[in-house]
Amino acid sequence: MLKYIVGRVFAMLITLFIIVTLSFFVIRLMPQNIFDNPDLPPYVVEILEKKMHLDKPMYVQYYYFLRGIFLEGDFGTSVKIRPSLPVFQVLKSRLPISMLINVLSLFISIPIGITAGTIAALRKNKLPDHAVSLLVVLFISVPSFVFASLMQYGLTFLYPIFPTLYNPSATTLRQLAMSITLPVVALALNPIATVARYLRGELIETMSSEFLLLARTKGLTRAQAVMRHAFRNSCVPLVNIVIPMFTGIMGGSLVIESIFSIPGMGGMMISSINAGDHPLTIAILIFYSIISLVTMLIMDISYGLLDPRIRMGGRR
Amino acid sequence: MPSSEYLLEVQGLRQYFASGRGKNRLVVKAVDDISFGVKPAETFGLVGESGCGKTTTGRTIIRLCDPTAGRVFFDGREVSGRMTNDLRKYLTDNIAMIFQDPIESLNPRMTIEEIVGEGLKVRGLKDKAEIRRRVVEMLVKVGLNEEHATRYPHEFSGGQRQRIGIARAVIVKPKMIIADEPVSALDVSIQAQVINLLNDLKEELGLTILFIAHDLSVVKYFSNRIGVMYYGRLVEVAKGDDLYKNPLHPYTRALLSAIPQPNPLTERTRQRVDYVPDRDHDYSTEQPTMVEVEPEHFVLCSPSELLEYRRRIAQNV
Amino acid sequence: MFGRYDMDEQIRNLPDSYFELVDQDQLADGALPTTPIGFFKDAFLRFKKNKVSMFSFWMIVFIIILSVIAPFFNRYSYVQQHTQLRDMPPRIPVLEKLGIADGTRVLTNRRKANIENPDLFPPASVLEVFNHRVVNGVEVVDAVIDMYSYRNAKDVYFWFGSDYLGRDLFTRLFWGTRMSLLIAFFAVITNIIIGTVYGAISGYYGGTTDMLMMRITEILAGIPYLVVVMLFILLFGTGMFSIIFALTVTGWIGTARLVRAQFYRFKGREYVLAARTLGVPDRTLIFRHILPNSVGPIITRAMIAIPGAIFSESFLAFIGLGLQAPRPSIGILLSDGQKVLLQYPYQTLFPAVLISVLMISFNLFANGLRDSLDPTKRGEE
Amino acid sequence: MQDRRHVHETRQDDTILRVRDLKVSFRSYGGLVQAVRGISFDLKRGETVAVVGESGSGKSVSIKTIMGILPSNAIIESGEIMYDGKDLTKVSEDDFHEIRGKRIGLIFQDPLSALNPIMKIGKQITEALVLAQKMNPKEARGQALELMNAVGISDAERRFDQYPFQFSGGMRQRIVIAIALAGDPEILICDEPTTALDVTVQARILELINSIKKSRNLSVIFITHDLGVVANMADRVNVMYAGKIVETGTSEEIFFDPAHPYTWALLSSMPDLETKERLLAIPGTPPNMIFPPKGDAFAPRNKNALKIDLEMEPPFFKLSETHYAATWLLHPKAPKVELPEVLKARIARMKGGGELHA
Repeated sequence: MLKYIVGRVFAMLITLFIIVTLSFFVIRLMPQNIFDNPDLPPYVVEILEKKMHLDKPMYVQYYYFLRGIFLEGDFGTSVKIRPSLPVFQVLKSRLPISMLINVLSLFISIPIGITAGTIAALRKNKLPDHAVSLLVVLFISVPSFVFASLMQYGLTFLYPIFPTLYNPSATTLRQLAMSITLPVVALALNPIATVARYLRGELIETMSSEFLLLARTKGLTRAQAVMRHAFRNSCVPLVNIVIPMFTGIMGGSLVIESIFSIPGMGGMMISSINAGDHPLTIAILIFYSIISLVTMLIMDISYGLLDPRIRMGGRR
Repeated sequence: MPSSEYLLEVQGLRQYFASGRGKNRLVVKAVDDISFGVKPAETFGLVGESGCGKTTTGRTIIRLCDPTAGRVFFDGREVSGRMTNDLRKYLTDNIAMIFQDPIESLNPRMTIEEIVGEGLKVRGLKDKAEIRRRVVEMLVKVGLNEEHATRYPHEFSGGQRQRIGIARAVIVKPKMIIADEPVSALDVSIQAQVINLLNDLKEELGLTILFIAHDLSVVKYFSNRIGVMYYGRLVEVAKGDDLYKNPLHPYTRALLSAIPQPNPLTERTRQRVDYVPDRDHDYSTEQPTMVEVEPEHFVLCSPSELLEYRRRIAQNV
Repeated sequence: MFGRYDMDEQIRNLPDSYFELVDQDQLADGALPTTPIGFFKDAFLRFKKNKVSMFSFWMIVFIIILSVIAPFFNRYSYVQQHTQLRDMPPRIPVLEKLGIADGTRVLTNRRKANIENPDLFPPASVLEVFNHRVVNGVEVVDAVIDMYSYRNAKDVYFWFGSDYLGRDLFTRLFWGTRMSLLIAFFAVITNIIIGTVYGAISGYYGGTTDMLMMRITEILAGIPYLVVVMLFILLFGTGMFSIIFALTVTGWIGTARLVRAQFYRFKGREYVLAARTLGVPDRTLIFRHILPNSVGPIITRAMIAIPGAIFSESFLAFIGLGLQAPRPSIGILLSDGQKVLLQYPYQTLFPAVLISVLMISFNLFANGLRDSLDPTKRGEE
Repeated sequence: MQDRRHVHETRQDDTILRVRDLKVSFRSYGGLVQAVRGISFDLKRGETVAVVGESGSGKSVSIKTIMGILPSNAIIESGEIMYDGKDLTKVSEDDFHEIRGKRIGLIFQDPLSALNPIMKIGKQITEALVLAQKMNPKEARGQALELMNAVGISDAERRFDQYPFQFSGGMRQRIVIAIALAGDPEILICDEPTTALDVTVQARILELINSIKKSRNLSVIFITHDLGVVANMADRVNVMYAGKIVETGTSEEIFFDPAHPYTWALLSSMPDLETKERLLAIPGTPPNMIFPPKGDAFAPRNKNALKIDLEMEPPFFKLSETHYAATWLLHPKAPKVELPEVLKARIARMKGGGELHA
C-alpha cells in the first residue's frame, strides 16, 4: 500500500512539474511584454526586469521560476489586477469562498446522486427509474450556466426568493446560505446526474452478479443483500468519477461565480485573463492544477483503501 | 538435431512471461524446457490442468508468441528462429489451428464465407467464384450446407461454429493441425459430433494433429501418443495405452485416479491419489531429466526414481 | 407421480401405424430459420425502433439544417448593426397577432407624464397603461409599449429580438449555432482520429511501446483539462482553429484509452489469433478484424463528445476566451445575454433553449446509438 | 413392465422435497422461452439426486425456482414445490429468506464470481449467522472457523481475514461450501459445483461434498452434465432434455439399463478411458425453447424416432418401482430397438467392473 501511495505521489509531482514548465513557457511566449505600459519610465522597467531576472537567459529565468514556486512558494507578482501584490496574497483572499461553494456542491451532490441512482436501480424500468433517467438526461445535457441564468431570472427576479447576486457583506449564516444557494445548486445538478447515472448502471450490473445470488441464498433478505453486497461494491468505482466531477465543478465555478458576482477565484481568473495579467492567470492555473492533482491523489488512495485487491498489491 | 522420424519436433522449449519491473518483476514459467516430437499422420495429445502451459505450447509452436528459448522444427526446418516473411508463410502454409471457444473464435462481423475463405484469400486466391466453390465444398465436408455460407456466426449453435472453425483450418490444406481444446466448451451431445468429424478428416486428409485438452478420456480416445504436462513441464510421454496401464509419474497417477468414470460400480470404490510434489519427489541431490523408461515411454525422473519405475514396469508386464 | 399420461386405455390402444420407425438416417443440419443480417444493418434496425433516439436524431438534423439555411431567412447579416434599434424585443409576423412575440415590452415605474408625452412615446406605441400609483409625490405607472412603433420601425421584424448593438439575434443565433457545431465537429473528429491512431498503435503492439505511450497519456491526463485549454488559448489566441485545437489537446486521451482497451481486448480474441495463424497480415487484422468490432464504442464516444465540445466552446466564450467579436457562437450569445438577463431575458432565452435542446438531443441520440451498437444485444427486437 | 402406477401418498414421510409438474418460462425479446416444461421429482432424506442434462435443458432453472432466486423476467406457470408443508412457489420474497440458507443451501458453479471480491471471507461466512440468526459475532466466528476446518481450509484463523482473490479455485469452492453449510441446512443443492475446476481439484471437492453429506445427513440435489460425476455422487438420477425429465431411475438403472434414446446417446457420445470404437454422435442441436417441437422433443435428433414421436408427447413408462422413462419405444406396440452396439459393449465392460486401479 505504501508503495502504491509513493508511486502516486511521484506521478503527481511529475505532472505538476510539467504544468509549471508549460506555464512558464506560455508566459514567456506571450506576444506582448508584461511591462508594456507606456507610463512606466524605462529605468523602472529595467529595475523591474532585473528584479524579476528578465535580463538573464531563458534557462536561468526558468531556474528562478522553479525555485520561486517549489522552494519559496512564490508564484510571482500580479502586474495589472493588483499591481505588485504577490499572487499568492491575491489568491489567499479569494480562495475560501470558491472552495466553500465547490466543496459544498460536491458534498451535496454525492448523497443525492447516490440516493437517486439507488432508487432508479431498485425500481428498474418502473416509474421512479424513468423519472430519474429523465432528470439525469436533463441535468447532464444542460450546461450549469444555463441553469444558473434560469434560476437567477426565475428565483431572484420573477419570484425574489434568493438575492440576485452574492452578498459580500453577509454577516449571518442565513444570509450567507441564501446568497450561495443558487450557485451551489447550479453547480451540483450535473454531478448529481453523473453520480445517479453511474451508480444506477453499476448497481444493476452488481445486482445480477453471482455473489449477490449467493448472498441471498445465505438467507439475507433482499434489502440486506443489496445494501451489504451490491451497494458497497458499486460505490467503490464511484471514486473514479468523483475526480473529473470535482474538476468539472471547479471549472463550472468560473462562470457561475461571474454570473452571481462572487468574489472568488473564478471571477479573479476571468478578469485577469481579460486584463492580460499573465503571471496572475498562470498562478491561478497552477493553483487549480495542484488542487485537482491533490483530489486525484486522495481519490486514488481511497480507491486503494476500498478495494483490497489493490491494497494488498494485487492488480486492479 | 532434427530427425526424420518426426514431422514436428520441439526441443527444450521455454516460454516465460514477465510482468512488472525491478523488485516487482514476476516471471511466470508457462512452459519450462519441454521436448517432444510428433510423427507424421499421428495424433499427439497434450494433457494437463488449467495453467499447466499446454495452450501456451501450442501457441508458441505456431508463433502466436515468440519462444523464450528452445527450438522447434517442422519437417526438418527450424520454425522458432527470427520471424521473416518467408518463415511466416512456411508456418501458416503448413500448420493450422483450431480454437477452444466456438463463440470467441469467429469474427462476428464477417460472414461464414468470408471467415472460411480468408485463408484462401491470404494465399493469393482472387477468383471469388472459386473461393465460393471451395468454401461450400468445405462446409459440406463438415456437415453444413451452401446456404450457411452467407450467414453470420451468431446464427449458429456451438457445435456448428466449432465445425466452421475446423473448416477454416482445414481449407488451406495444412500438413498439421493444432487443436486447442476443441471440444471442451461444447455440450456433451455435441462433443461427439466434433470428435468424429476430426477423426474423419484426419483419416481422409492424412493430417497430423497436436491435440490439446484437459480431459484425459477424450485425449486418450483421440491420440496415439500422449504428453502429460504439469506446471510448465512435460512429466510423462507415452502411447495412450501404456500411459493408462502403466502411469509412472506420480502426477499422471493422480490425474488418472481423479477422472470420474461414468460407472457407478467403480466410482463408489474409487481411490483417489494425491500428488504433492514435495512429498513425492526428493530432488535435493538429484535433478530430474526426461528418460525413456521403456520404448516410447518417457518420464521426467531422477536416477533413483528411474530404478523404481523400471522395477514397476517389470512387475506389471 | 410422473406422467400426466399413464398406461391407460387410450394409450394402450393407439393405432399400430403410429409405431413405425421414421426414416431419419440423414440427420443433417437444416437451413436456418432467420435471414442473414449484417451487424450494422441489425444495429440500424434496432436503432429505428428506439423512438426517443430517432426523435433526437431528427432534432439534430433539423437544427443542423436551420443553422445552414436560417441566416438566409431574413435580410440581416450577423454583423449588421442597427444603432437605433438596440435591445429590441422579439417580433414575429403572424405570432404577433396572438400576442406572442409582438415586439412589446413592459416598462415599469415610469412617470405618467413621460408616458403620456407624445414627443417621448408616440401614442400608437403605448398599448396599455396600468398600475397607477404615487411614489414620492410623482404619478408613476407601468406601461406596455410596442417597441417597434416606439422606435418608428413598424415594418421591421427582429424575430428573436436584437442585441445591444441592434444586431438581429435570429440570424446571430443560427450563425452561432453553425460556428458552435463546426467547432464541435472538427474538435471531435480530430480527437477521434488522433485518439484512434494512438490507441490502436498502443493497444495493438503492446509491450514497451504500449507502456511508454500509456505513461505519456497518464501524465497528460493528470493536467486538468481546463488548465490545458486555457494555456493553449492564451498562447495561440482565440481564433476558431485555436479553439478547435485547444479542445483537442487533451480531449483525445479518453478516445485513445478506449481504443487501446478495445484493441487490447480484441487482439487476444481467438478469431484474431485464428486469422494470425492463417497468415493474415497486420493491416488486415487491424482494419478487418479489430477495428470493425471496436467501431461501436468509438462512434458512441464521438457522439457523446460532441455535446461535450459544444459545452466547452460556450464555456470558453463565457469566460472571454471564445471567438472574437463580431463572430457569434452560442456561448458568446449566452454570455452577452447574461449581462442583461434581468432586463432582456429573451436574449438569454433563445440561445439557452437552443443549446439545451441540442445537448439533450445529442446525449439521447448517443444513448440510443450505444444500445443499438452493443453486440451483446444483437438480434433482440 | 408397463403397469399402471399410482402415487403412493403414504410413503412420503421420508420425502423431504416434492416437485410436481413445475413449469417455468422466461419472457425474452424473441418470445416466451419455455425453460422448464412440467417436471416432477422427489428428494428423499439423506439421498443424492442428480439432475443431468446439457445447457439449456432447464436443470439450473429448476433449482433456481426451488431457491426462489429466479430472475425477474421468469414466470412460474404452474406446479408446486412442497417443502415442510409449504409450497415454495407461493412463498413470498419476504418469507423466503427464512428458508434459503437455513433450510436449503446452494453451491454455485463458479466460485470466483460467487464470492464478493471486496469482503473478507470470514465475514462472508458469518454474515448470515449474525444477520439472519442473530448470533453474536464472536460465536459466529467460532462456528465459521469450525466450518472452515470442516471443509478443509487449513490455517483457518489466518485465512479468516483474507479476501477471495487470495485463494485458489478449489479453496474458493470450499469457502462457498462453508457458506452454504453455515446456516446448517438440511437440503444442499449443488449447481455444477466442479465444472470450473480441474479434475484433481474436482475429485477432492466431490469427496468433500460426499463426506459432508454423510456427516450431516444432508439431502443433496446435484446438477451436472458430467456422467462421471453422476456415477460418483448420485443415488438416483433424473435425465433432463429440453425442459423435461426424460428418464429417472437409480444410478445403476440409468447406467446399466438405460431406456431413453437420449440417455443412450449421452452414455455413448463421450469416450471413457477404454473407448476405442467410433462415438455415437447425436446429430443436430438442442431445440429452440421458444418453439419446442411437438411430440417428443428429442425425436428430430433420434435415429429411432417413431411416427407418434412427432405427434404426441410420450408418457412415462414404468420399468421398475424406481425406473421410468418417457419414450414411445417402451410401448408394447413399438418395434424392438436394440441398444447401440457401442453402448452394449460399454455396459458389458462396466458391469465387468473397472480393472482401473485395482
